[in-house]
Amino acid sequence: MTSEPSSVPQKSSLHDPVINDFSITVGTRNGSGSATSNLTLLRALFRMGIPISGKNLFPSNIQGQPTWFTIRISKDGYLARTEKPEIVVAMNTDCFVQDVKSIIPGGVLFYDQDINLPIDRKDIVCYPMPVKQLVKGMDVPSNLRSYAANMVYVGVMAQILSIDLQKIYQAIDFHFKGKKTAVDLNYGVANASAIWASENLQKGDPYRVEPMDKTKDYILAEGNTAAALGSLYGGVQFVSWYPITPASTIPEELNYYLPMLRKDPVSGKYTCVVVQAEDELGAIGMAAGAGWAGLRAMTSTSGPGISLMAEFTGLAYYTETPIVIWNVARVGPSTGMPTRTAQGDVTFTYFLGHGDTDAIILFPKDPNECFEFGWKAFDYAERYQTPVFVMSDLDLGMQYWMTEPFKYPDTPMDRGKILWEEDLERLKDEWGRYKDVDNDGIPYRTLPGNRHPNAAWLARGTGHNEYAKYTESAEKWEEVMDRIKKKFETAREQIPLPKIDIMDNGSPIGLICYGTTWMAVEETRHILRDQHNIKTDYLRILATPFSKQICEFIQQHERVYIVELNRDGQMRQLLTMEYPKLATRLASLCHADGLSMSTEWLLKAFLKKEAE
Amino acid sequence: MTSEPSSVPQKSSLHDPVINDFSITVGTRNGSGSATSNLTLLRALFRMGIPISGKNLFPSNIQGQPTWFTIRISKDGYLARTEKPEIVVAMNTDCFVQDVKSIIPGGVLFYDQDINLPIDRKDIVCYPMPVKQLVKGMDVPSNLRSYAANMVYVGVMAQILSIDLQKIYQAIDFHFKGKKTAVDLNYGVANASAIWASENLQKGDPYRVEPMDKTKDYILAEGNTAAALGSLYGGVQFVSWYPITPASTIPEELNYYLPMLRKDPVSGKYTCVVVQAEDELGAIGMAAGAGWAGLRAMTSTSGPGISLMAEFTGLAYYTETPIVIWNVARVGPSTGMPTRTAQGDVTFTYFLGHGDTDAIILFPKDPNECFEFGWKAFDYAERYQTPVFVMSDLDLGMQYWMTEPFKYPDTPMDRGKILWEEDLERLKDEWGRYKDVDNDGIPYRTLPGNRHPNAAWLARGTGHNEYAKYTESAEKWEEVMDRIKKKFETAREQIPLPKIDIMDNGSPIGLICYGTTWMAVEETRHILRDQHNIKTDYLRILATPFSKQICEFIQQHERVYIVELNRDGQMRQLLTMEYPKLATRLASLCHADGLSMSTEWLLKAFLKKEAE
Amino acid sequence: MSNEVNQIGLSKADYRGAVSTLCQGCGHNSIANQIVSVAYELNLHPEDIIKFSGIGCSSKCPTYFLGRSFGFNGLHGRMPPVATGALFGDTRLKGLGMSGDGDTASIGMGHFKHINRRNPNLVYIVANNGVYGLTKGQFSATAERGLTLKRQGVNPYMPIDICTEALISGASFVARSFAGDAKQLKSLLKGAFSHKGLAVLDIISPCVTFNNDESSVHSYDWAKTHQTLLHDISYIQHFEEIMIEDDFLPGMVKEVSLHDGSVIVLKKLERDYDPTNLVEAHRLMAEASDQNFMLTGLIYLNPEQPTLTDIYDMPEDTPFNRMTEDRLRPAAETMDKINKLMF
Amino acid sequence: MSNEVNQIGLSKADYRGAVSTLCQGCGHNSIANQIVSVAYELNLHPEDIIKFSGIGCSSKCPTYFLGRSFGFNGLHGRMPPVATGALFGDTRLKGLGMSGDGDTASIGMGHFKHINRRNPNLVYIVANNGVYGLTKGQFSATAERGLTLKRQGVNPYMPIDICTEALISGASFVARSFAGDAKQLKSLLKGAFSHKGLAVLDIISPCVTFNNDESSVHSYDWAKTHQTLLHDISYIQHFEEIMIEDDFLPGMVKEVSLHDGSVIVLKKLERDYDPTNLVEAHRLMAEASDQNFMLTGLIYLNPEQPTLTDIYDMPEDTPFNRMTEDRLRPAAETMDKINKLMF
Ligand SMILES: Cc1ncc(C[n+]2csc(CCOP(=O)(O)OP(=O)(O)O)c2C)c(N)n1
Ligand SMILES: Cc1ncc(C[n+]2csc(CCOP(=O)(O)OP(=O)(O)O)c2C)c(N)n1
Ligand code: SF4
Ligand code: SF4
Ligand SMILES: [Mg+2]
Ligand SMILES: [Mg+2]
Repeated sequence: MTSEPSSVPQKSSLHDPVINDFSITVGTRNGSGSATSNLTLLRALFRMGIPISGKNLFPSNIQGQPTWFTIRISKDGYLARTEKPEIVVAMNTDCFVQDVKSIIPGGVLFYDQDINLPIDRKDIVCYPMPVKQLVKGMDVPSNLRSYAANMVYVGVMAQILSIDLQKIYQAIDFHFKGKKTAVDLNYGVANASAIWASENLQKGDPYRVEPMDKTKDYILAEGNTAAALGSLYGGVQFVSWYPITPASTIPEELNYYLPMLRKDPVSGKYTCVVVQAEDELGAIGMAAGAGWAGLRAMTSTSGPGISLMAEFTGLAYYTETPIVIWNVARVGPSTGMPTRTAQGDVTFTYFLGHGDTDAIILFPKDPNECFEFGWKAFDYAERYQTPVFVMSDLDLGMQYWMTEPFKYPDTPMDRGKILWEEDLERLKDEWGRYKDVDNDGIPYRTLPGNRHPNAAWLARGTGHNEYAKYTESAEKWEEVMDRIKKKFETAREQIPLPKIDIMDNGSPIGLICYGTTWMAVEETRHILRDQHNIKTDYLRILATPFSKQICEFIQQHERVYIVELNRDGQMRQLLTMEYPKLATRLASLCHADGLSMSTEWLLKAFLKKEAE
Repeated sequence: MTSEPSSVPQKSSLHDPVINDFSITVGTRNGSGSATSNLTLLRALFRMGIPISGKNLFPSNIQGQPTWFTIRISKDGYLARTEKPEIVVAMNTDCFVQDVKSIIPGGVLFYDQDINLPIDRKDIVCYPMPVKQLVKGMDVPSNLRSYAANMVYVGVMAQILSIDLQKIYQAIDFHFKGKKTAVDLNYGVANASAIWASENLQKGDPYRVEPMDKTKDYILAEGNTAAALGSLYGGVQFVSWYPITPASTIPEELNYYLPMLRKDPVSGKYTCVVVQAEDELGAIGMAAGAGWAGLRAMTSTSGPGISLMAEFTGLAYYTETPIVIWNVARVGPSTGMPTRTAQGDVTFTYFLGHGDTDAIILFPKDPNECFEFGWKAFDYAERYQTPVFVMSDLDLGMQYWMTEPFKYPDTPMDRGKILWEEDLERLKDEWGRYKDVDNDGIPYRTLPGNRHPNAAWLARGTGHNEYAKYTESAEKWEEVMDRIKKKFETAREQIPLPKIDIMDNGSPIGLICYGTTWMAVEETRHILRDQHNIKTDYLRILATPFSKQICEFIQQHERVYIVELNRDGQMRQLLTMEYPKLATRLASLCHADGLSMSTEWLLKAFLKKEAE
Repeated sequence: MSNEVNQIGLSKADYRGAVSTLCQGCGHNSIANQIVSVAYELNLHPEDIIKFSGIGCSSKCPTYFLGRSFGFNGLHGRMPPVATGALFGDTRLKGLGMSGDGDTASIGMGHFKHINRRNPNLVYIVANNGVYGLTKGQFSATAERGLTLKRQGVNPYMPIDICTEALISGASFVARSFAGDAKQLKSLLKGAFSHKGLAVLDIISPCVTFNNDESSVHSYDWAKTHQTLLHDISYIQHFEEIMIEDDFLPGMVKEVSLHDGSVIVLKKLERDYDPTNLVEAHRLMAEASDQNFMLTGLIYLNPEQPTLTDIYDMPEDTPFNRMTEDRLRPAAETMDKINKLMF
Repeated sequence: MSNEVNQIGLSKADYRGAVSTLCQGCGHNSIANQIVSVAYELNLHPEDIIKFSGIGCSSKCPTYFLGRSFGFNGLHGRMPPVATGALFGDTRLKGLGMSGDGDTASIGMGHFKHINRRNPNLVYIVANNGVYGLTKGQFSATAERGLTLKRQGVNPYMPIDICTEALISGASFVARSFAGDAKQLKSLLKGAFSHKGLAVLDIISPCVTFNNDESSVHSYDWAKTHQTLLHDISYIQHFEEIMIEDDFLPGMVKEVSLHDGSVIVLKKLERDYDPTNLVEAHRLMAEASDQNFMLTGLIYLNPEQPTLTDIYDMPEDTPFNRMTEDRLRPAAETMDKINKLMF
């Protein structure tokens, strides 16, 4: 193929310009270093003040397999996944054909011209890029060539889509923390490529970007980083974990920020311990031990690990031991698709552990909430003396999100009901580990190291009375179990309440979602109003047990659709159980194929259900 | 205390005789050998043709702790637990006081007169027994004295309640498999005690038994024995297990009957392998391997083991591997009360494993059904290529039940869709492991050892297509998961259907139960009709996924009560999820305190709910 | 009960727990009693000990000793991780773990191996009876090959040796004793309590109820026919507990007469045996495993090995679980800086 | 591809699997290739082999070899139980298990220890790279103490030695090799395939992507400074795979030159070393663990040890999974007798 300015098909040239409202998919190989270039593009656009989202679709292996990075540019701030890209950058021979096919009619193709494959589309604009040549021209060290090659498309696109090269420089400079050689090398390639493009390519497509001011109140962050930081600000003292995609980066980021944030002013030592366990049973076991001993303890995992943590969750529930458990969900059942996203563990987590149980589960919607729930989860775990699950997912945990800046905790730590020596002295012999003195179901606990002669007690997963003594008494068993249930009634309205948005003066239709599907939901609602003039109200669930506000919202609507990323409509199942009287109003808009929810899918599914 | 004939309080002597309708509780220590005596009583009464049930309330330790054995004698054949005994046999000083307190007014106390504690009740009839003397008199070998002592109360009660000594002899003879010395020694003590009683005690109470002919069509068996036998008749080939109360006796009984039932006619070797694994993960892992390799494989456990089997259950679900898993439930959460009974693992098992799943669960009501489901479970597991759970509980598994004789399987083994060399030859290259050729969601499988070049495939818990090849394709993932769901739709009406009993010409009230609560339900229904003239209809669930007959039953009734032994009404939760349109009709009659459900409790609970 | 007190003014009663519900004559009871005596004699503050256990008859023991110490009776096989996490709560405290052979060598094997590598400050007792007591007598992984138990048949597998496992996993204190040998058990317990780090103590603790089969190394007949071998064995008659007199000294091979006149033979490590020599310990264990005999005594000791809390270099001025918000929550000023780092 | 065939008329292609998706230069790829060659050279019928694996880069390998063999790629750490159960399906078949150091020595430790005791007919390969490859480079339990990895910090724990673990758990075949040593690996693989029972093969298989830190025993610098010790080490340059010429013989200490002129030292067991001597094997391993070096070669072999299927004495006339109802379901007559036994 030649590097001639590409021929421009009629119809697309007739297009009005499309500004700040399209998406770009870059197809490369994992391990080839393209992550840097993609992130550079994302950051440059972000710095230009344009709302963006970036989603990396990567395989479950380490190197050499097809990987796609999709950047959505949306002047209106819609960040949901779009199904077909306007612009494709094809750097990987292996998926060149399918990449070319994926472009919308009138779309654009940037491609490495050394890929010697026919392009059988007349309805798109093609820009070949002489990648090798350009890199050679820059005499880059041989071992870095393939890496630097990715900067070529950054530069070429900058030129064709009018991305500010200054911002690209800033992005690269930030990425390499100012390391001059690296910055110069990468920016050099980008810049040279931009120049080459300006001299050799003729703009033939309608897409471009323009600066805006819509990102200045935001940051770019991954959910797992936010979770780690939130935990550190929450005063986490003990983290035990076992590696698993997509959860590993929570403890890894935690390790990274530890020196910065948790060096003890008094001793100069760290005030948080991070232990890599032998497996997930060990991980949650250590966290349970630490939580019982009075430390703010957490573990993080994904589906397979949650399965392995079932027995310990039951122990913690019944011994009333605080633990924070992050579940960064991937696609199950079983090993499933480790590098794809889903909300498939909701019912399983809700019922986790044999016997009757209850669960406090938090559902963050973005990195900002990951940070917030990151610290709040410890307050809840210690206040209610029970495991608290935070349900993130791969899309939230491992993708870069435009999100509000993290907000410093606005309430002091709530360590819950803990008695030390002087408290016991005051109480005389009143205290019993499992007594419900405040009639809120929450008992008082003492911690190892408490030297008062009445302080000691033996925690056990076997039947016990209000003094933690072993018993097989039928009455005691039921008494304790009912009292434990009361704790969760207490919690209902004290944990994050649902967020509700009523459109204009209300609608008979309600949409309920949780976690990351809000992106598709919010965009769909506006399309429904603007293009179908269907009004919808909207509630986002932030936690179980459910607040009565959720019940009221359902009561106020004839039809309520629960939007989720799983096959069986798991949250709908829980709402049905919780509100039998309202059950007939509930319907599912759900599916799970490993991808985050797209507005296209949701809109179609909604209209179909409404038609029924 | 003296061995004088006891004084007989007025009012009780005025009683009309109470025949074949009362219950006896024997209070002893575990490990003292009383089990033999209690079983002797139970069997003797059974041989007299009188309907009985026997429930052993034992502690979670091995020796020396209070144990109670309650025999209910019911001419009408009601076998549910009764809350207060008419007759108590007090052999254990430690719980003498509470045992005496537990007797109903006008009731009877037999006690070891060496227990030197006051009896502060004037409203019962007391029979002291000179246990030591009587045993001494028989010059029993010293090391067997405490053991033989238990036969004293057998003999004394036989005399006072007119239990046939012949039948007692038969029971002892059966118990010791005719070993003369043992039989003579034990019967000797019983007989001498009876003679002593006839000479020294004067009947002062209204209770006695009379022969009937109501047991000739029944046997006496424990559910775990029945499960083991059912599995052996089901052709089980591989059993892997890890010890846990109350499930251990399934594999242990299986080992016991193996030589009798599964010596291969051809090779003279056993056709079933029983492996004690290192833990429950290993146990189900081995079963999964064996089931995948084409063996009829099972494992058995209780709550804690089910928690540990979550991950493998998900693997088996998604790789479509047949396994039979017996859950002999005990009280959870956590270690809970290992020697108490409950139905607390229903929702957990239904949702077992992360990600979207489905579960075939069978609920046997008595040993006869344990046997039936014991063999049928393998047909279902292999037909639907999925894990099949059989939910028993401690009450069913470890207590002696009067139950119908085991019925030899009336259908040939269903090995499901398996292809061997010749089949593949016929199919040419048509075959794909996960293809839905029959449109029932059930694919065809090949087994290791199949030598056809097309036969081999690699089972994986990761995303795969219809040819079992690895894929991360969104479409393929959804396609496979939807097809799997179809299998369970197919299963709905092919697995055991609910049992329904409509009273007279129907009632607006329905009662739903499953497993062992039927005893209390059936008795309650008759009391309701006879004493409160409330008619009720009745449905017993035998399996999930639910048959449409369950839906119809609910539709036909205004109010439907689900009776179960757990705190949260777990089956009600599942029914609510399944039938949102009918949700408002459903209400729970449930609780869990470790004891099997009593008619007294159920009746009270029902009337209370009805009053609301 | 005598009203004697030790140097910190506590009487034995202050170290006791609830009344045992184990079988009479169970080896575990003597272990529990020895723990009480040792804690009393070492003048330990009960508040300075945290008890841990899994599930099993052996794991029930923490209820029967040190009633004034905190404790966590957790899950079957999972004592090590719970102890590992809990001991960070207040690093001044000493852990005392009580497990069984099923708990440690079967379901808990993985955790057991890995806690040896981590070396937390824990006395790890395995009350080793070769069976699953609480579930009524199935084989455990330490049951000798060929043992026959009712309803279980014959055990076809080689036993796992707890001490060898600990040794090759890098344990810093490895010892074996016998529940009936009060003197040795006491001294080893004292050593274990004084050791900084993980002290693995494999205590042969016969189950009088389920492991009394003739073919068992715990049985009389077996002893008789194998006297030439230097096995650490005992014959337990139901409800009889063996105690060995105090004149049984290191290096000795002693015939112990039981009530019924039966005899067992015990061997103790020589007094001049150097437990700090790792290669020698390895060699001894290899020889033992080859010649299929068991040694009692302190097999290996490395007082220098850094403990888990050394490795993590914790603040020491305040117990970790008493540390307050001012030291656990980063200052408000940092928030802005962090947000900037996000781009 | 050549169209040569072996004695049973199969070409190499018949032994290959799907194209590898592992990193270029990953040691696991050479193991996969050696398995193909060995199966071809031994004239094995692919139908006579069942593949097993857990989860990890190493555990992905069964997809890349023996495409005509059945296989089960199960759960992380759970390969042993799945293989144990599956091999009863047709006892004529040979198991070939592929696991990783994380899969076997961390989460799978308990199962690994216990499968050694059971001795099923399985070749158990541990592709040992000291890291968790598939989850991007965390420490595994075989990582050497002091190793530093990006984002992981320094590893404070002693490594687990797969061969020692297998040896003391009663494995009947224990060997170690190095992915780059084609000749030795091949011969040990052949030995393992021919062994009746469990053959544990610990293969050092460097992760070129995550375990290439200077401080690693897999690194050049480390080798240079420790040449005096007899370590089995190699330095892997990204995307370069090392192969060692065939003149590297038992007993030899060989310097292997890598493309960049760096040097590594390997030691093989003497040719006269007697692998059937258990005590000697124990001693050697003890010595090695003490002096902290690794040996390659066949460390222990006991051809006599009964396999799991020997122990269970299975019918042999028909594969168990082809046995039909007439042999699996008791006769109808028995029903009555059984009911009578119930009373
Ligand atoms: C997950 C789980 N599996 C099984 C059990 C049942 N169980 C209770 S104790 C025990 C074995 C105890 O044996 P060991 O540790 O040797 O203690 P011992 O009773 O012999 O002292 C088992 C298997 C359980 N409680 N939890
Ligand atoms: C239960 C469970 N926990 C964690 C994981 C995540 N995981 C996948 S591979 C792996 C480690 C693999 O390491 P190793 O066995 O050494 O194989 P390698 O990739 O190094 O070859 C882990 C922890 C998982 N799949 N399942
Ligand atoms: S069963 Fe055995 S181990 Fe358990 S208490 Fe009794 S003697 Fe001890
Ligand atoms: S990451 Fe390491 S182990 Fe995994 S394939 Fe790459 S080189 Fe091999
Ligand atoms: Mg034991
Ligand atoms: Mg590895």
